[in-house]
Amino acid sequence: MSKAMELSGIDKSFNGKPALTNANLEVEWGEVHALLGENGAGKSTIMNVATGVYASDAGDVTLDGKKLKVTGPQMATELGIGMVHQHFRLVTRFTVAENVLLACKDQLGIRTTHEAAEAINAKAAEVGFPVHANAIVGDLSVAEQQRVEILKVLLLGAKIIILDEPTAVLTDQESNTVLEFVRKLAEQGNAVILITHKLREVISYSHRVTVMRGGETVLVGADAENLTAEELAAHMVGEQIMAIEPIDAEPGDVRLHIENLVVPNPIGGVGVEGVDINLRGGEILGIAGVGGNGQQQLADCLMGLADADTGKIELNGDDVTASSVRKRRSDGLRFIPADRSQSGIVPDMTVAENLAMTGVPDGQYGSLMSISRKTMRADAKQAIEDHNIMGASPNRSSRLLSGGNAQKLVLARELRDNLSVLIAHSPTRGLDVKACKTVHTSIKNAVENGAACLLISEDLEEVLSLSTRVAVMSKGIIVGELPMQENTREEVGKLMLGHA
Amino acid sequence: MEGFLINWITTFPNFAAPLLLACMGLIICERAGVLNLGAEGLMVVGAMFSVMIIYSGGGILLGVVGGMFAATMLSLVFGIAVVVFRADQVLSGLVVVALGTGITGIVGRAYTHKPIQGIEKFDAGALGDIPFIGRLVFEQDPLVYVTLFIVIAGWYLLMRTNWGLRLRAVGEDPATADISGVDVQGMRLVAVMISGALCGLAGVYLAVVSSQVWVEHMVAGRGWIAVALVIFARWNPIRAIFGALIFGGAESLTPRLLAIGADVPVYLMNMLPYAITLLVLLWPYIRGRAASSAPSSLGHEFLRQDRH
Amino acid sequence: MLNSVVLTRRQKIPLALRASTFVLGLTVGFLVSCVVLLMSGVPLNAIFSEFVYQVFFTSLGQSQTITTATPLILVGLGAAAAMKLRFWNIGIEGQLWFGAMASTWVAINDIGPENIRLPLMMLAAVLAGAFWIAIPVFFKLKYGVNEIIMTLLMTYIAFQLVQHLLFGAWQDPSTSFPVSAHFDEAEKLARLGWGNAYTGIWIALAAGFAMWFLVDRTRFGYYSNAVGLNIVTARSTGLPVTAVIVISVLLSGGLSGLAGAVITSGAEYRLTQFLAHGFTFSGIVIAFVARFNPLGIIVAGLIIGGIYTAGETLKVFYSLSEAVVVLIEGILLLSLLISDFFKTFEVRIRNLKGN
Amino acid sequence: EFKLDGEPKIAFIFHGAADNAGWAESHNNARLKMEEALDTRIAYAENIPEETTKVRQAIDLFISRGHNIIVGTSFGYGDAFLEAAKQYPNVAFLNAAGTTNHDNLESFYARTYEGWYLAGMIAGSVTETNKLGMVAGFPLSLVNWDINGFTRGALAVNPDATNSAIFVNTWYDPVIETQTTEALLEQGVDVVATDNSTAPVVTAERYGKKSVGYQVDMAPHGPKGNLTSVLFHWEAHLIPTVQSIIDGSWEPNPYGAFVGIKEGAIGLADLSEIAPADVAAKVAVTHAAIKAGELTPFDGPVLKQNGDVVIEAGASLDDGQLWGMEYFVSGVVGTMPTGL
Ligand SMILES: Nc1ncnc2c1ncn2[C@@H]1O[C@H](COP(=O)(O)OP(=O)(O)OP(=O)(O)O)[C@@H](O)[C@H]1O
Ligand SMILES: Nc1ncnc2c1ncn2[C@@H]1O[C@H](COP(=O)(O)OP(=O)(O)OP(=O)(O)O)[C@@H](O)[C@H]1O
Ligand SMILES: [Mg+2]
Ligand SMILES: [Mg+2]
Repeated sequence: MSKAMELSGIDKSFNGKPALTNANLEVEWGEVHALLGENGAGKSTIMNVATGVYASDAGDVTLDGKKLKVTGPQMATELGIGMVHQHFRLVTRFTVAENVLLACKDQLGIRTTHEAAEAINAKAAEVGFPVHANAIVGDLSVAEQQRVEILKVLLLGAKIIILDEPTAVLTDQESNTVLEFVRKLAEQGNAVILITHKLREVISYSHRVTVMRGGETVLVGADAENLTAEELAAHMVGEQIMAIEPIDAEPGDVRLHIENLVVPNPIGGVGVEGVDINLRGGEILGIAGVGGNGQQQLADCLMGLADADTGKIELNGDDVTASSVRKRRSDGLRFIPADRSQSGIVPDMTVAENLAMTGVPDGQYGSLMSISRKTMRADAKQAIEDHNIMGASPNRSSRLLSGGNAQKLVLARELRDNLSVLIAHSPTRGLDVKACKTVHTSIKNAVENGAACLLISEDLEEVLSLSTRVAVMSKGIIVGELPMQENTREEVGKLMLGHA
Repeated sequence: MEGFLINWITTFPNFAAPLLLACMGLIICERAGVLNLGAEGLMVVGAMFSVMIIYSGGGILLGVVGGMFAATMLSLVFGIAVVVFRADQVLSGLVVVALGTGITGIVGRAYTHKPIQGIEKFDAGALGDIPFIGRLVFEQDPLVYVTLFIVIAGWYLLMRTNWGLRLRAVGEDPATADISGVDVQGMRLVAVMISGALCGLAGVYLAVVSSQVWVEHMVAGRGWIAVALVIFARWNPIRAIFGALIFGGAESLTPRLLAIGADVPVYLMNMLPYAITLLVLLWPYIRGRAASSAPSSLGHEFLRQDRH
Repeated sequence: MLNSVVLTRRQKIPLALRASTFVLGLTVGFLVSCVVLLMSGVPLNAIFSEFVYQVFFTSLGQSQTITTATPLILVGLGAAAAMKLRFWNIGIEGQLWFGAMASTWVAINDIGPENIRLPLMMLAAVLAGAFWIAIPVFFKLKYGVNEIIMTLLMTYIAFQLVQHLLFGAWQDPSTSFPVSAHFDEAEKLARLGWGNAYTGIWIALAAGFAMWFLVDRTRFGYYSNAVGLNIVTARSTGLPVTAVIVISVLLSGGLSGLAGAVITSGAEYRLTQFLAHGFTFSGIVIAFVARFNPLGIIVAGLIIGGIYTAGETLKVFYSLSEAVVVLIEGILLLSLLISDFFKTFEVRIRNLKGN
Repeated sequence: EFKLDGEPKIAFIFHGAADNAGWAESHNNARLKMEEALDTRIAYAENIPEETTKVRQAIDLFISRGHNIIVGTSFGYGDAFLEAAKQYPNVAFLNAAGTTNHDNLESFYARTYEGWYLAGMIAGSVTETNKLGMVAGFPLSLVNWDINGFTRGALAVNPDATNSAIFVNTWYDPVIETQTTEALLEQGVDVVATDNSTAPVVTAERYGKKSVGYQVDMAPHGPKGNLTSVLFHWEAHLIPTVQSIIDGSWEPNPYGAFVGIKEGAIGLADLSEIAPADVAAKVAVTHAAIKAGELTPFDGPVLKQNGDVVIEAGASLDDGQLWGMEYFVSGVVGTMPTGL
């Protein structure tokens, strides 16, 4: 086997913060090469360098023995490198055929949507993926969209095929189909790079593995056969993860009661289609499920950011279905949003101002015609200490915080005072292991002190390790609810599979 | 009454053409994701420079082309500001209006009120005598037919060709277009320049066809109406034709009503074009269709390294 | 070519960089403006003697600058109040017209006792300006209607409404010209006894300081900061987002309306046909130059007022076109917008050749 | 008793551009003639809008550089001129179309309707459809009397003539003016008069129709169809007035100066060849009669559009009635906008 692609000594930093340091990778023709690593390890970044999306600061790219500068995605395509991005690169308002036509430019003799449709159908038949060429991409399911992406890459004649977390949003069954197909591609002589952080996939589907941690490649091109899951995990994480102790609290009285809740999705697609939930103090109800199945609408509606069509929300026995965010918050409802820089903090305000956001309306920082920045700063100082928010000082812009520390800031603000119910939506998305641990511990402590928590997460691992009960959400409804037991993992898997 | 109606309807295209031209340019620009509020400034420049050239003896054709060229150059300034330097698109659009007004005010001083040889309506002879539609269809000035051609060709280009597909992709999802090998910034610059040329032509129309003279302030808000028409048309050139005709009809109504001696409150009538545009503009919003048909990345700058 | 330029968004923008790009933007803007002036036939020494000396260093020039700046500061504050919340008020002239109409209505109908007539006129103007922007803000919040177009079209409607009144109900009975009747003495803002400068400047300064207090020292200011910078977070933390937007935007209309009353009662002493002309763009330029800082707006208003005065001087003595002032404003704004690029991005040229 | 301070130094302030083929140009022509007659350079400022702040600035700037005879050209300057006149008692102020007067401020205007009456006689004689049309700016008395004068001139020679008057409500928009002219032509109008810009003359020419210009000789804009233009000769008023200011004999009229054919301030441009010789002769006779004070265009009976009598036979409208002319006389087609 000969080398298809070699990346050596790649450095890349964003805004002064290194995302890749001296990263190396080599892939051979005919292999499935797994690229493994925690969130934020730099997997996507190194591949984006290889495909010319990002310009590297240092390092070389060698293709088939030739040193090259890949200056842009188009050049990568011409060189036979194709990538299925973690976040699909499809114009959702276009049809499948239009998307393929767009990607093909005038190559391959595809000049009209009609020709594109024919090419898609031919290719689809060849690889055994059914795809509707004339469907609008936005109307397709995630799995279907991914098939379109893969077909696109194949149609473009890619020989080096990069798949960035292709299975993250798929059910196990769908994942298996894709992974089988990936193997087939390698057997045909292509080089396939499979990015994932699922150990199972690495062990059963890939030939060699490269592991990344904190922007470095800590294990390069090791034989997959000789590695155990434990070894891989150790490389990935670098230190032993201490499993979270189970919650030690007796369920108290009902804090959150949701009845037949229906919330529309304003941009079309799945909303909440009728959900009933009963949540007690001292409980964490984990809502597992593939993203885009109404979780966002559920969280928004609970917080009062989206209106319900029908249904009822009771908070500590009071009907708050029509209440404002402010009212709900003063009744003890708190929120960790999924996208912290979008909806958790105001990046251009200072740390102190961000920490004060929920307190100001209550008059904690002065009357209507005044604002006491001094009190704000003093409180912030305390919060920074209490929650160990690194790199923060009261007057510093919150934009300068790293993801994990920004999340600690959100926690510091939300967990304060009379917390009764916490809605935590993907609270550890994009955080490293240590930060995850901190966040999980904070949530756990709050619950042990009597709060109730609704944990909405796509990360099954997180749901399973933290929750006292697990529900699975699919197509806008709760398809099943389970207590935490030995076999919960399999049961949840089945539920997700049956309905996704 | 019948004569009045026919006379009135016959003038619709004449009022609609400049709006339609500008609107078409703006649709192409916005479909590529760039919000161009500079139409008013681009139109003034087109109008003034065409008159300058024709008055100086350059001939009509050169005047038309020169007016379009001058507006294109101004739009290039806008394009460089928003595409290369990522300047705020709203403010940059207002700058274009200021630059256009300023430049034409200074350069155009020497050409104010100087009559020029303009473009006349066709005399279709017998065809023009066909009842009702004769004059409306056959006796317009050549630029009206050119406008119609441009709009239909523009629609075809935008909706039916690969170039149009790429341009729309740039406006919908620039990151995806980029990955697909479309030169996002280049495409946006081209779109901005097309809008410059067409808005310029709209100004040329006002100067060379409608009034055959250059006077400061003669565009009189028509550029802004074109901006509003884009929303009414929901970024679709064919719908823009209807929007422009509605507005053209409203604008040409007042002088005609007065000409037959009708007793109408003039200043309230003068409000009509703007009020109608406003109502017509509210419609797609109230029906909830405006937001869903706007190009998804309209007004957003694109930088490859940003996370999208 | 463009492929070799790599842009990175700066995470941290040091104060020095912020300041230097701003100064650079202003300097380049002024230099280009000088070139424009030279090209339109103003001799170099006149640019200095008329532009700088005459305007800022003679008593006549200073008083003229202050007179011109009075309404400009108010519209600058008005523009900033809305723009800060990402609400594009391109209809400042329309609201100014409404303020002018309301103050005129109070004056010519002698509403209220004379000793509070002026405050009543100002109040009416603020309310009227706020009313005229309340319509677009309602449609924006309820249906998402584009406020840029709506405020702009409403300016044309306001203008026609003024003409309708001036040629009808409000026409000065003593002449048949389209102006309202003269205001009474109690309805005029007093002169300062320095050129034509009038007490309107105190109103403008007071508005500036009040606004500074509001955004810097009160809870409302804190809210409006948060809402302007990140509306989603503001909403999810329970801040009164809609109220903040509505109040700020109404304030924007109210200040623009107040500018209208200041002009009618301090400069024109009646409603005249074209008094609102050009204020929208000037207001936006001033707000942007001052980066929405109310105290900065006072300074920027004086600078733009100075440019207007200089433009007038050059117009009188060098036959320069009126358009030159608009052009200079445009050049300044463009130059500042482009200089922001160097503040926001780090520019690197990538070597494409060397391997 | 007005006394000029120091050497006379004159400045004009124009509302529009000095060469705008209209109002400002008519004053600029007078300025040039004055320069010749008085053998001095006369400064001017153009495009000063009708905003008190701006007008005051221009006045103050001129005075700060030693100018002491200031000539304004707009109704809208009136307030600023009055204010300045009070502030600078030793500066002489003159203002065209103004309505304010003071010890050292005299507004002046011309009896334009006299010229329009003559023009109406020509138009009324040559029309084949008996339909005249007029494009005007705003419904002001000094515009209305142009329309009414033109109509009465036409009726004097052609009792079947009508005049369709349209206000475009702008002094600027040639697009609207062109459209309006076209609308008039569609109604069968074959002589279009402009009280505004050149656009109606140009448009009439394009359609092979006849036209009457205003303010400056618009014949170049309608070489074939332009009959004549009503012209201002402001120098006829300004030169003697400024002379008297310099002499120290100036006594400004507290009601302003109102000059016409008699003073030579209003006239017609050379008639085009298409105006028949007999009509030219008739016009010359009427011109002489007006000059001699034997005839005014508004000698009674003057009827409003609806037939109401404004003044009985045997009397004529006085200046106060002229300045309050907010109606159309019979023969005008169109409605006086009420603004309501
Ligand atoms: N465009 C960007 N701007 C700024 N920082 C970035 C950008 N892209 C990546 N980073 C940073 O680079 C680091 C590596 O990110 P990368 O996306 O490569 O991680 P990953 O390994 O793909 O993680 P995940 O499993 O979450 O996809 C992170 O710290 C991230 O915040
Ligand atoms: N999309 C982005 N654009 C610009 N800067 C970003 C972006 N994402 C992250 N950053 C910046 O990159 C730096 C690293 O962020 P990142 O989220 O990767 O931190 P991290 O390594 O995950 O830290 P932590 O361990 O605290 O989670 C921070 O300064 C952050 O503000
Ligand atoms: Mg990734
Ligand atoms: Mg009064």
